[in-house]
Parts: sequence; structure tokens; C-alpha cells
Amino acid sequence: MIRVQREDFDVGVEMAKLTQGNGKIGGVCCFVGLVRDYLGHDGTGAAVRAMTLEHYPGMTEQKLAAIEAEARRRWPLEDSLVIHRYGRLGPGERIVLVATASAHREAAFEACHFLIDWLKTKAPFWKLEETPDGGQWVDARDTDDQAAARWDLPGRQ
Amino acid sequence: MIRVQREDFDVGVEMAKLTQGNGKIGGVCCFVGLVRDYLGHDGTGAAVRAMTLEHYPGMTEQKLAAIEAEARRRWPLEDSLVIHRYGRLGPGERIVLVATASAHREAAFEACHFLIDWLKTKAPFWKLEETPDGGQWVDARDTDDQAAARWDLPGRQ
Amino acid sequence: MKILYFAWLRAKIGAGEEDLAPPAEVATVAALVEWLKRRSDGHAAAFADMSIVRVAVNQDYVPLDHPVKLGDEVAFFPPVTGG
Amino acid sequence: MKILYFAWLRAKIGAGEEDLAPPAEVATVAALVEWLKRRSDGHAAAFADMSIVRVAVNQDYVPLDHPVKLGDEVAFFPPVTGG
Repeated sequence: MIRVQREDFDVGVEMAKLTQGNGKIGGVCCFVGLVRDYLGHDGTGAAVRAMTLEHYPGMTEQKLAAIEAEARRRWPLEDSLVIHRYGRLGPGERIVLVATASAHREAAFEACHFLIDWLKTKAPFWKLEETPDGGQWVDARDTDDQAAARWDLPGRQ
Repeated sequence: MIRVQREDFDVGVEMAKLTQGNGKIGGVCCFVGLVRDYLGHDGTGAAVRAMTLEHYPGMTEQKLAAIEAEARRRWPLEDSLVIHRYGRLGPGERIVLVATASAHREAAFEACHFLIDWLKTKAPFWKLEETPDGGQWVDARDTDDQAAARWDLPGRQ
Repeated sequence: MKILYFAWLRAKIGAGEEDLAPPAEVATVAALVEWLKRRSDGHAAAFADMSIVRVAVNQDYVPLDHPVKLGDEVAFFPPVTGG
Repeated sequence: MKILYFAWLRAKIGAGEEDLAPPAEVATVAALVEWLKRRSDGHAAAFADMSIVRVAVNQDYVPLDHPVKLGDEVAFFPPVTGG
């Protein structure tokens, strides 16, 4: 299931819903992305007061659903969930949740990792960081492209 | 932090506590292991009514702390948490929680995966499954040994 | 044709959406970009470096030689940074 | 010497803990196992196949040639199955 929403979510409630009543599930892997309180990626950047997440309504839902469907094709998942928020978020706030439930932990880990890697490079979201010097659009990162490319299948884009 | 306890835990509360007040954290990876409702690993085994987890008090805490310390040496984690339950658990109940918080998702994913793989082969817990035919001690699995061995460092045990 | 702009492209152009009817010879994304660049300095600035612009036609990623036609929804935006 | 048994070893031996004083010549885990096997049929059954028994001395995993002495805590158990 995928959800694109302004509101926060409760990780415990979402994970419990994902597994409820399905005794085949042996493990759930989950990743939660949070707003950091500094610019850049090495912890030395300017302070971030808040972040605004813009998205492309319609295409976002469609891309997330396609990415989830790809994960379900590649791994034996009992269930999966992607929640991505948009709007203005303060430091420490939850941005995204990816959760995968499977009989075995290996499938859950790999599918969860795949989902967040592909989401980062394919789902149409953009981050605007507010710093003491004003707003700044976050640049895409090569390392995210490399992380996503790990999951490319031979002979396919 | 490590905890060995009979009581259940709230995944959302534990993850929120792990990240609270630390603006350096960009991602949290978490794995939750659940009691399956069938014997074996392919979904065709007899029904499991309940499971009893036995452990070695003292050594369990010490081994979990050592495994967590090893993860903190290998990856740049802002925080980590391992909770493992013991006692009698029904199908669908949570057994174990591993959570890792880092500035970057790659470290969080790898450290979380490492922690559960090592825990499975090094922490002194034993599962007794109750089936309609009586109790049955779960056998250790070669695939768990192989999963743990992936994380061995060259030149070390 | 519905044209959408996101993130800094929207900021440079000063609008998130335009409803336009380009002439028939504007048959590809690349031709549409050249046509849009003539609309304002903001458009020209937004499309100055197409290596940092991504394009979706009817909500699917497409290359610059992809065809466009009246009725299409064409979106321009920077590489995505969600998650 | 405090001897601990877990899981099916505890079940076979019928006790989770024994406080014993083996003679001085019982100086390794392997010698201790041989000495324990003579205590009962349950002990003998539990230690029949040492390839499926793990040993910890003072809460650290050790091989069968590891030394033991009075005052040690020695635990015998199957390969672990937690998580």
C-alpha cells in the first residue's frame, strides 16, 4: 500500500497493521527518514530551520505504486507499505516510512532497502531547506543514483 | 542500548525515543521478528500454537552488548537499540526489535542487518515450539550461519 | 497542452502551471522547450541547462526527443530529492 | 563449579543447574564432559553428540580444549535459535 499525505504517521501502529492476522510473517523491516537539522551531508553545514516537501500529485502516487509493485515482483513479500509526507516539516520530523513484511528477514531487508533507494531517485518529490540565509533547493546526489543503480536488472533500464 | 525482557514493546515509542532530540539522524532502520504460526521455514509445516523462548541470563545481556558495540565500531551510528523477549509467546507476537539510527541510510541498513544476523547465531536464546504433537526445540539453521558469516572480517573470527 | 513546473523551475518561471496551445511544428519535448524559452526571461533561465531538468509526459519520465501533442500533460522539474 | 544446562540438554539431564566439585584431573571442558557423562543416563544422552553442543565458560564461548577450574561457571547448550 502507498500513501502520500501531509499528516504524520505512527510507526508502531503502521507496522502492527501490516502484520496483523498474517501468521506467515516472520520479520518486518522498516526504514524511517527524518528531517536533519543541518544542510548538506557531513554535519558541518548551516542550520536547517525547516524543510518544505513539494511533490507532483498524481505522478507521485503512480510512481510509488509502480516501485512497490516491482518490489513485490522481486521478493516474496507478505505485505508492504510506503508513506511519504509533503508540506512543511521541522527538524526531527518523519518524512517517509517504508516497511516490508516477509516470512524471512533477508527478503524483508532487501525489499525495504530497494524501495527507499528507488523512491529517492524516481518519486517526484523536491526538498526546499530553510536556513538562516533563506530557502535552498536540495541538490540530487550522485550517491543516491549509485544506490538506486545497484538494483538495476541486467538488460533492463 | 540493549534490553532483555518478558514484556512486549511498542515499536513506534522505541523508535521515537531513539531519535528524539538528535537532529543529526537522517534515517532509522528497524527489524522486528515475529512468531510465525507454522513449523519450519517453507510454510508447509504443522501449526504452531505458541513458542517459549529460553535464554541464559547474564550471558545474553553480555553477548547482546558486545554485538551492539561491534556494530557501533563498524558503522557511524547515532544510536542503536536491541530488545529481545523471553518466555511464552503466541503466533504473531513480537520477539525481537533491532533499530539503528544514523545520518545516512546506508549505515543504518547495514548495521541493522548485521545486528540481527549476529544476534541469531551468537545470543544465547533457544526456541521451543508447541505444536498439536507436543513441544519441539527449533534446530539452528545453516542459512543463519551463512548470513552471520558474511559479516566476518578478514583475519578475525 | 497542460505544462507543469516544479521546485526551482516553478520559482524561476513564476508559475506552477500554464495551459498552452503550441503550434503543430512543436512535436517533441525538445521543440517545446525551445518554444517555451521564448515566452519570458524566466522561462529562458529555467531551461538554460537541460542537463539538470527532468521531463514527464502524462506522468511518465521521457527523454527530450519524446513526442508531445495537444492534450498532453507535460511536466518539467529538477532531479528528484524525496525520501 | 557451577554447571548450567539449557534447552534440550536441560530437558535430557532433568536439571538446569548443578553445583559440582570435579576432581583436579578434570582440567578441560572435554574432560568435564566425560566426567559428567558418568553421572546418569540423562547426562550420557545429552553429551552423546558433542557436535551439536555449545559450551560457554564464564559466559564466553569456548572450544572443548578450554581449561576449567573450581569456581568457573560452565554452560552447555545447543546452537542458539533466538531472533
